[in-house]
Amino acid sequence: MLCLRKISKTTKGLRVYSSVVKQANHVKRTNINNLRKDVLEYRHVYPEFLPDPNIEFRNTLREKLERNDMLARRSHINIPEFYVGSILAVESSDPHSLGKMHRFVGICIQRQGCGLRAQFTLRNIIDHQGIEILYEMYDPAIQKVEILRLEKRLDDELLYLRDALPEYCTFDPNMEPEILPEGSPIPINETKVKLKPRPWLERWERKNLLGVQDLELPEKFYKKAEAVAKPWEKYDLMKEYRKTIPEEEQLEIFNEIDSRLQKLHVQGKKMKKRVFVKPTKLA
Amino acid sequence: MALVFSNVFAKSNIKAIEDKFFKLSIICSSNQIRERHVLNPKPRLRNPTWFTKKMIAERDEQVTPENEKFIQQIIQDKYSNVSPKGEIPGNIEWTPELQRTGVIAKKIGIYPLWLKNGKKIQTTLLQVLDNHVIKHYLPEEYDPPRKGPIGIRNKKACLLLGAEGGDPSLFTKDYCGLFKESGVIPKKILARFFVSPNAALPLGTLVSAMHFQVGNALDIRAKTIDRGFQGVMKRHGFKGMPASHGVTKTHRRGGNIGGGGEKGRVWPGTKMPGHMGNTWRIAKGVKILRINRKYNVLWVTGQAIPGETNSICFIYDSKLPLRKPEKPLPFPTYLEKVDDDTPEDQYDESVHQFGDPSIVYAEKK
Amino acid sequence: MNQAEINKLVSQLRIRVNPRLRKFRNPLGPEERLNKLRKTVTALIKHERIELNYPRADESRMYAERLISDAIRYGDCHKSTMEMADYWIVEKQLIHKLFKVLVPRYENYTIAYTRLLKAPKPYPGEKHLKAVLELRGNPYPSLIPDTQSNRSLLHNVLLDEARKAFRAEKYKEIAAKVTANFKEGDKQRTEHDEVAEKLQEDEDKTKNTGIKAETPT
Amino acid sequence: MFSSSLLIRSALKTKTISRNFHVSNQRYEIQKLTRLRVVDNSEIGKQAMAEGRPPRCIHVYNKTGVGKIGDKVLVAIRGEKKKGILVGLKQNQKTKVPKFDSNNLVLIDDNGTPLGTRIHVPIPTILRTILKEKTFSKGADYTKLLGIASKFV
Repeated sequence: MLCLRKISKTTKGLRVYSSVVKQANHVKRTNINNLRKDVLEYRHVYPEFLPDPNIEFRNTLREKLERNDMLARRSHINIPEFYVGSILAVESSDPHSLGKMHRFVGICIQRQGCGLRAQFTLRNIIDHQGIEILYEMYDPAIQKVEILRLEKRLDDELLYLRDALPEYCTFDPNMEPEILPEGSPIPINETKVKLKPRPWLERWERKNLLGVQDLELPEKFYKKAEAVAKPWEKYDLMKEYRKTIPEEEQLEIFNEIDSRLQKLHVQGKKMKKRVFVKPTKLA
Repeated sequence: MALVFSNVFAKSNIKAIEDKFFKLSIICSSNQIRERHVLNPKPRLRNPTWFTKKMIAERDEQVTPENEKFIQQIIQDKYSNVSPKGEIPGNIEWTPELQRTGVIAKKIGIYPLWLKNGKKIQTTLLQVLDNHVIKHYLPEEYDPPRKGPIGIRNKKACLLLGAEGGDPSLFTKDYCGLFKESGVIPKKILARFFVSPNAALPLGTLVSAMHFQVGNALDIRAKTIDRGFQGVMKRHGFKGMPASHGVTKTHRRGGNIGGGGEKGRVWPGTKMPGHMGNTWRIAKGVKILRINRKYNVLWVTGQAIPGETNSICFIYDSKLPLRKPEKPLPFPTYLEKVDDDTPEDQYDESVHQFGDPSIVYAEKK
Repeated sequence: MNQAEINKLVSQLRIRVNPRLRKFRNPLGPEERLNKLRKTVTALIKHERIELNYPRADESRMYAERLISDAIRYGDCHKSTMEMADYWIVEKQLIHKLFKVLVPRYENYTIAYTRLLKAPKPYPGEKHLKAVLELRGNPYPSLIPDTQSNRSLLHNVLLDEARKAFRAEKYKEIAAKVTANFKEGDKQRTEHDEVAEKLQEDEDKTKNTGIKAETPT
Repeated sequence: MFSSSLLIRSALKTKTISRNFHVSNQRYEIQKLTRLRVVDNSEIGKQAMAEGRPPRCIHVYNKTGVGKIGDKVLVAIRGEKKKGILVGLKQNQKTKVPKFDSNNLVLIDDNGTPLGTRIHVPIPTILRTILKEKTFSKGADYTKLLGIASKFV
């Protein structure tokens, strides 16, 4: 009898509890939805925190340790938000140069790799000579990554700049940083690049490039490109799935590092020097 | 013989003759040995004593969810507190002749570390699993399944270690019986390690990543990635044949495999297509660069540790003569209680820690 | 190590995804692989339960799951999802079924939307492994034996009794502890509550440990 | 300098019109018969580039036969044999080492003295270390090349 009474009490308690939880859940859910959107935006800013989607290489503990190491490195260097198409200045210590310091300014034409292997390539033309340097994001020899112009381009990779006219990737090494007003969206640079006449490094007519002017090729090139295209691949749902990290996992990853990232963001803002954009001439 | 025949003819009974001949034939055959005689017969292979059937075939009894939960609770109650059965001798000094136990680990991935001189090196992460001592064989007790032609002189003791606790209701009764003595939860992986007699550990002892020290060398034994049946180009790195210039149907083939005449046969050991991988290999003398105490992870040099990610490997102290440790090792294993003040990570001197400021090169004068 | 693609968000599938996709035999080129799977996915949405060869069933199951999860996530106003549905569903009237019937049905599911069962093979007969692929919540009678009646099986009866005895022992232990700590008399009500709470905690613990045992630490 | 490069370009243009195909394509890997680009202001180099007949590598002085940054090569230029040092490659390089859009060469004589007086493109800083090391092991002094460089990158 006594036992029964106990059980009935517990169930009553449970019922009361569940109704409270339901209400709380409802309020929470709307908040969570907003939070979720913010957290998921991290994937554009910090894409290297997402692991390699290949199932055969994945291990949760390794990924966690790797993320911890990345954050530890970020506590000493402010790696700002940047995209392919942004103009960066990278300062790194160099045992070969006289001042032991090396600075390179250029446009980011490619970002590859994830985790501690994340890399980016900068390209510039100095003295009519095209130069590219590959940097590792978490290399401890890098002293400073400065963002000179924050913008996106129409394509995910700008490798075609290698075959473009030199004026499209010539940047002044002493360029002053342009600061965007707080909270403004990242501008998209919609310039269409003009390529040099063939021969090229790659067959650009087959790559569906958006940021390129008319290639001015004979008709047979386009016909061939159409013949070798694989239009069905975009419908392969599983191929797409195996190249991405699902939303649930992304949320888990970014929720884990959210507070630390925000702390670093605040810290980075303090470290940043205040540089003003020169006012443009009005008349 | 003549006497026998004369006797037979004297009786002159056909049936009797037949009988006699039959007997004769038996006598003759018993003298002649027609079996193939082997001088040194191959030793019969026996499985080690712990090699019993592991998993039950299929659990088809339909247990209700409540009862399932109850069974899990019982398991939890039974195996939650395991303590070593016996005292660990803590006063033995380590000498290079002594052999400590190895551990079971899992290869969890590869990522780069940077040295203090700015050089990048690839490291493999090995997670030391929950290694418990399951059984201990004395030197005279352990009976190896394969015996060489000469007996082993300095016999060593043997420890059976288990890792990765599993659900006991999925293992067979025989298999669970192996763990009765030590009292630990039945483990999915078992491995035996030879140790010096005084390096033996009491049953139920936990061996952690702190068993090893930063800067020392290890030997890692594991099964290589199984690549299946492969051609000669992938398996042995042959060059193949040209893609054009009149070559037909032999672009990836090995070509000639030998001459004719006296040696007109395929010589043993000729490199040919076949199964590649899934063999035991040892990566010798890899150095420990970093140890994480909290997650029991070792960072070792190199990316060529055999096996794929999430596969099991066995770690031993290196036997390479030039890479023997200089400082004394924790013997028989790391015994001190780990307090929270000590840092989570231990780094080798040459490694740049991610929490340190950026590298700056000093100017030469 | 390659960077994950970030342009499109996808929901996690609740089924096991094979490390490699099956190639199948495609004499008409790589496009044929998808054409084959399209037919199966359409048939699955149309009939809700189909019997076919195991490899094809396993492969098309993943595609069907992806299609439904995208439809739930983005709805019928999303252009690329609609294009996807248009491609994968060969019989176009079934697109309405996907968005109007299946999406409401599966919106609050926390498990997979499909079920794959290995079908028995007649002997002598075809040697290929056969499978039954079905959408969950279909109107047909269930293929899986009813597990509700297993309560009266002998081992369950015995386990039930053992559980009761075990619980009773625990109650006693907890009660003894509580009575040692608190005075008897007017605090009896609080005592009951605490016992109840502790029991609740106990159950929660067992749940947690159950989950822990599955996931590798 | 700008005008000179313009001159070169115009000269190249006239050539390309007359012959619209490559005798040998520019290779990423520097081996025998690879076309190189002379980047110093030596007379022979300037003439060869202006003619539109850039020098060809006919030997690489190392054990692999593939030229890496800072390696000495023998080139055939305007019917003569000259030695040179590779000061910039088109090949993919290690991190923090620049990769150039052309395979650049600076002509030297047997003692390591450059034939020109100025290099008109940037030069990777890693050459400082590489050339210093080579100077010690071989007899010639290659570090003179660093003195005529206009810019390091």
